[in-house]
Amino acid sequence: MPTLPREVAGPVPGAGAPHPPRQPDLVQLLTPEGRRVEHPGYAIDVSPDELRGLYRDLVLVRRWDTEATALQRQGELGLWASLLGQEAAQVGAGHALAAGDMAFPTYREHGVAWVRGVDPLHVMSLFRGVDNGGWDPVATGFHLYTIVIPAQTLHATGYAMGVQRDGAESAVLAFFGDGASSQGEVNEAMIWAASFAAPVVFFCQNNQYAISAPTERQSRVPLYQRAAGFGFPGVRVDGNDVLAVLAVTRAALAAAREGQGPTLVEAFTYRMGAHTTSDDPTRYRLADELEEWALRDPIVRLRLHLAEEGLADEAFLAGVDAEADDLAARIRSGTISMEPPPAVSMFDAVYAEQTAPLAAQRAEFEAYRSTFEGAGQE
Amino acid sequence: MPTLPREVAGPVPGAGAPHPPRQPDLVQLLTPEGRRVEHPGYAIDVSPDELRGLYRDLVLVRRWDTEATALQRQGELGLWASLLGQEAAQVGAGHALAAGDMAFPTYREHGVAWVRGVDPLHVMSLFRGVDNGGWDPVATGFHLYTIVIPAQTLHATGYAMGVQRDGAESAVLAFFGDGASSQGEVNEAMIWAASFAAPVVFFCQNNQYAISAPTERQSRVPLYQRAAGFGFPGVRVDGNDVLAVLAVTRAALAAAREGQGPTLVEAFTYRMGAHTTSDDPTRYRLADELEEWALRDPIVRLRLHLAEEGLADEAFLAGVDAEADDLAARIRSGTISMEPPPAVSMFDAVYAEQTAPLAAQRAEFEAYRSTFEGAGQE
Amino acid sequence: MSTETLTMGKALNLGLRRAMEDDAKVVLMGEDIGRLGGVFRITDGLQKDFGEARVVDTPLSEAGIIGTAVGLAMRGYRPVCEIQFDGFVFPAFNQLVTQVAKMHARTRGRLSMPVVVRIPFGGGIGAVEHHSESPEAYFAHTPGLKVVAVSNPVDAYWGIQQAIAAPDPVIFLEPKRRYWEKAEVDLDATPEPLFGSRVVRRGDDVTVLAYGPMVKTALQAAEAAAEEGRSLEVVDLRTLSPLDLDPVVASVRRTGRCVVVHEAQVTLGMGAEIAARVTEACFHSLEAPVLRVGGWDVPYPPARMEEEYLPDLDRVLDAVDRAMAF
Amino acid sequence: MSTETLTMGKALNLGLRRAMEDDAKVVLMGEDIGRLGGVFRITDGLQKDFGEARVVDTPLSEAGIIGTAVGLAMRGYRPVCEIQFDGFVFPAFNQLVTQVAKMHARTRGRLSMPVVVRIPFGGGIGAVEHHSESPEAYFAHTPGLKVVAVSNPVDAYWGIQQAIAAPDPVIFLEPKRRYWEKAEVDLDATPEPLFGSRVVRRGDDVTVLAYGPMVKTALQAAEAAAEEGRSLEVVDLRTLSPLDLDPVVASVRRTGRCVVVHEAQVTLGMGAEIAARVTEACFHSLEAPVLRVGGWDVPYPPARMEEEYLPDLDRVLDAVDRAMAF
Ligand SMILES: Cc1ncc(C[n+]2csc(CCOP(=O)(O)OP(=O)(O)O)c2C)c(N)n1
Ligand SMILES: Cc1ncc(C[n+]2csc(CCOP(=O)(O)OP(=O)(O)O)c2C)c(N)n1
Ligand SMILES: [Mg+2]
Ligand SMILES: [Mg+2]
Repeated sequence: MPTLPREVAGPVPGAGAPHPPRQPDLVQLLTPEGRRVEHPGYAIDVSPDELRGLYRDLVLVRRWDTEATALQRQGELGLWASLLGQEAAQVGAGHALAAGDMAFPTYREHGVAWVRGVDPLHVMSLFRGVDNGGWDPVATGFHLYTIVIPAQTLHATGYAMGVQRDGAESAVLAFFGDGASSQGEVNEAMIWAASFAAPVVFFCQNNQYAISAPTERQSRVPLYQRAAGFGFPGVRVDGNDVLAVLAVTRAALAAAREGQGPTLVEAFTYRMGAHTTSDDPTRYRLADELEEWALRDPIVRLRLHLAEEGLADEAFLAGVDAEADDLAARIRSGTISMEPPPAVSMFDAVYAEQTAPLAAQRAEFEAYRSTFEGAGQE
Repeated sequence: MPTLPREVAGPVPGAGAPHPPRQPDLVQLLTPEGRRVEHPGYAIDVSPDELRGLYRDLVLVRRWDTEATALQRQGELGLWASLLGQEAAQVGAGHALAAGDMAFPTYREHGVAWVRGVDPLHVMSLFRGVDNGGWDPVATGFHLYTIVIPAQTLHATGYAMGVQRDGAESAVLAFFGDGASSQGEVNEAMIWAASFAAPVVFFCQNNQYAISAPTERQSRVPLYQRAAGFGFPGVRVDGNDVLAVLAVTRAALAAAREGQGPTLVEAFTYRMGAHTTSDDPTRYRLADELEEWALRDPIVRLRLHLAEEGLADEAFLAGVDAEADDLAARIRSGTISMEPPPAVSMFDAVYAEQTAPLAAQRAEFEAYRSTFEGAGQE
Repeated sequence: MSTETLTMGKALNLGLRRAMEDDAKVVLMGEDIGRLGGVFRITDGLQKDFGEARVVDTPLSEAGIIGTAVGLAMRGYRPVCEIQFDGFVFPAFNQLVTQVAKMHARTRGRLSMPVVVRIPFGGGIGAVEHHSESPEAYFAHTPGLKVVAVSNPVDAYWGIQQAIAAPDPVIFLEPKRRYWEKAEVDLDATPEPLFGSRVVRRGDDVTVLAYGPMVKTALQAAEAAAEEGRSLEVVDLRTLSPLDLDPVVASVRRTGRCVVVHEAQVTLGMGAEIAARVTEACFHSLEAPVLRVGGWDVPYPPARMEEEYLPDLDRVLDAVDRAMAF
Repeated sequence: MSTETLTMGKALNLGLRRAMEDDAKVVLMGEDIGRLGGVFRITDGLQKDFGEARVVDTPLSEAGIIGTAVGLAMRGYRPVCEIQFDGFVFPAFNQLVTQVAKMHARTRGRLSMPVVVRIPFGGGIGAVEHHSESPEAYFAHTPGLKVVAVSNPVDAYWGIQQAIAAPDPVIFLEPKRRYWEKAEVDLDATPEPLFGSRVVRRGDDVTVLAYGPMVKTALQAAEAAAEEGRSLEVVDLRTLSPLDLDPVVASVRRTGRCVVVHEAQVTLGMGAEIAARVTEACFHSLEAPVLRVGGWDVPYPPARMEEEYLPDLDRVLDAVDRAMAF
């Protein structure tokens, strides 16, 4: 593959700006300028194909996200929780998972969903208000989104206890946010995981905010340090560095599979967009901060790296962009035409074994509905 | 005061046994043999009177405890939660409190109640099933016992936030057990206290068991280390050493009053009795352990120290014992004669402002009861 | 007389402001209520004016909000807690049911718990899961709590002040889909008592009971029924615990028919209790059983199905027809 | 036929044992259930025989017990959780109401939640605060949960096995004060279906409904009433969600009178729902409103007052008298 001239990577906003201060406890393998650096604890060997694959995923999920935000503005979605800025944390974590592993997302892990092979339309359906997520959690190894913060972390721990009982060589990845760290349940999840040495990795995307609350409201010390208090390792990784996230998460999952118990991974990142489309972040944060973080963009840094190493030519980059446009178009048309199931279906999956009173209520509902159908035909 | 011959302290079970291994991270000021040792972080200067006062409290609360257990066996109490073995942790913590401070106990802090000036009969009434604790939480600076584990730790944190708003120079002491450490709420309490630098000290009596569950089920690392994960100091103190507990808790409360935020004090101790009178510990623990801990008895060690230092003569010790017998007699007679309030009172304190439906139900109750009174007179 | 046209959201905001001015011990607590002003902006501007000590942006933990409120109340404060959405009150359920509700009784009156828990409740706004729940019956089944559900800006403005001034814990339910509805509010009027129901439309044929978001629906149904010559009396219950059924009983004794409407699932919803009590009190006057119109006994469905779940004008009229035909 | 005389506690123990033998995926979880055998010894000996992986002594955390049970169920296990006492279920309420109850619906049937939550419930044992609660209505108001309350060793033995085998989450309420009561249990019989009510005594004058601990009380009342020439029909509801009211309706259509008895606070207790439904179904047969005998609407009182709080034979008879006199 020919070495590419630097310009191909496109104009990089703020590429010449000073390097954001390195935090001593932050694992980084790719600097914001796209330079590969080594970390004593986390080696990683990625092939050019893999690197390009990661880049493709980052671009595609961002494109999906942009399209979803647009669709929400146009009234086609009720809400959208943007992953903007967190693509590397999610794509990196997603790629760390093995086939038999199970992931428990919050409501923002579209990037992980993508890597797990979930059809984006099955995520869109949730935000359109058609269902609560259309994918199969078992088939995809990716649980439905959980909106009650952070109930899924206990599910993940229990699932991991099941994996232990099965003697399976799998691990579980539990996602949560910096805000979620204050809830009792996630602390209980960590306590249980430590107590039973359950093969679960806690993956905290510290995007600096819980809606309007900065992370300091939740913790005065870096969140990864929480783990030590529960007796297991915690590590802070640059969440905008897809390689570092992949390496750190992979290592943690491997340790879990080997019976070493849980790890807490804090992916230090930033929510570049609003909390959701309902939110107005100008009320609580300054533009400076946003600009500073824009310099650490996860996609730019990988593109720079690919360019530097001569691993991606213009055709490749254009191809990815075209693919992204196709994806966006598919998402758009698929979303717009999406209709909810018949209303009567709400009675059908409440129980695995239907009850007599609910069956009666269902019949009542149908009878009632039918009076309108008659009226409509008049 | 004359120096006493060693024998006065009475036969000490296992006084000649090897010193239990010192834990490097355990703050101790008085060895199990009653020898005063120094600790770089915690100096303490106690007058002979204070020392004798502490001894008296230890003996009296143990005597109360013994009497209560006997009363339960005789059917006069529904239940008793014994503090046997934990006297020093409780008396030490109680003495660390200043007048304006507030304490939030669990259900086993009879020793703290005693030091706070709560009438033992007001504790007995709870275990007799006459009320839920008869003392005034505000007047005593000692909240009622909380049975739902560990709800009171959040109350303590909120109370401390109130102290902060008042600009008062007070602090709050929140008790909980090793088992309680696994509940979400106590972790939330620590997170809140850290976030607001609230003047609250978390006092965990690690008595090695939560009913039958050993502490290792809750945590694989010493509990005091939990605090570091939340960003504040934790310290493990010998819970059978009343001086060390006093010194450590006093220092933590002082720091809280000075605006330095919370501290976690882990009082490392042992529950010498059953969990409660309903429990049968022979099902889950070995006699060896009990014997080992008997060598670290909190009363014996202070008595040895007093003897060694010539601070207590036979008259004093006999006086304390006599006082203990009087206390026990008072508790016994007071308990046995304790009757519940009239049943209709259950309708009266549900609300500060009575509601019409409940007033009507109260009337219904009285009318219904009166039909029996008539019947009784026939 | 100073009268303003206010949305319910603004009425609540003003009511909170006035309560904070009246009593320096009033402290607001909740997620995002300070700088952001709350996700519904109910607390907009209050942190700016009263400071961070009185309008507290809390950590993300509902048990923490309610549990620390207990301690603040013990210290003499009057905490007003916001739960961001109805579906997120359950992490705090333990504190509410075992602590807040029982504190006055267990201390035999020595401590009181003037804690208000504001909860935007109910559906109809096209939200995602857990944002449209109606948890009132859980609270009304719990002795020691009082439960209020306002339906209009006037009650919102006064009710929140009264709830804060009340010495007992009040679960204060705000019908989120009515936040933007307007009414004239006389800011100097003498308010009606908090814990009472009120006949909001006179009628003779059927008594229709509602509260919170469904009051408007019931009134619309009454309007529609009137066009067909049927006269509905509508009662806004306003308070769910204690239930003030005297006006209801008087009404049903006259109409002989009663329909209760709420969004919550019908089984063991408020309608169950009301039916049981009204039937006992009006047994010989009833021409038909008390009929209930509520959410179906299923988890709240996805947004695009919620219209089929929520009681609406037609379902109320259908129940009225059934009551008349019984 | 192998018949044994068993206490309810032992019947539950044997039922659990049999369920564990039948299905290797059954895992018991709870505080102190292993080495100690549970505070009521219901799981006595099971850890010894099935090992620590199948009888799990958990950390002290109810949310953890239920939350991890969800994950275990997703992985194909059938967790049977013990909540040590009724009053300690509330820390797990969020997991139960927002997760366990909704999982099947929210995944449109892709996941099922065969989770059993055993709760010793109710009063009458002279316990301290929070050890005598009757939280069934909270659960019965929650779509997606099933709620069972057994009253005798036979139902306990079979019921626990049926609940474990059921594909839906079951809150399994065990009347703790009846743990020591004995009955003959035929270990090879064909059990009655789990989710059904049953007439346990025939009568003509008043239909008395009860479940769990109150079935015995209702039967005693029927016995006493018979001596005075009054004939009570007693129905053991057995299942509270779904409610099986067909036998009740048939009975009430015949007797014209109905009394519901439970320990839980009367307001919004099961009696409310039953009264509403029975009234609707039997409107023209009722000679008196459905009357409710329940706990008073106060926090469960201290042990030495509980007799005055709990429904007893006299209060049941009093309600029967009132129903007859209406
Ligand atoms: C139990 C609960 N309380 C409140 C909310 C409302 N809420 C939704 S997202 C959010 C902030 C979450 O912050 P964080 O955990 O940092 O995740 P992020 O949104 O930043 O990804 C809040 C308060 C909720 N979903 N669940
Ligand atoms: C929420 C809750 N769950 C369960 C219980 C039952 N229970 C009472 S004491 C206890 C063990 C407590 O252990 P620990 O916290 O170590 O305190 P200790 O009894 O040893 O003093 C348990 C499980 C309870 N009281 N509250
Ligand atoms: Mg965040
Ligand atoms: Mg303990």
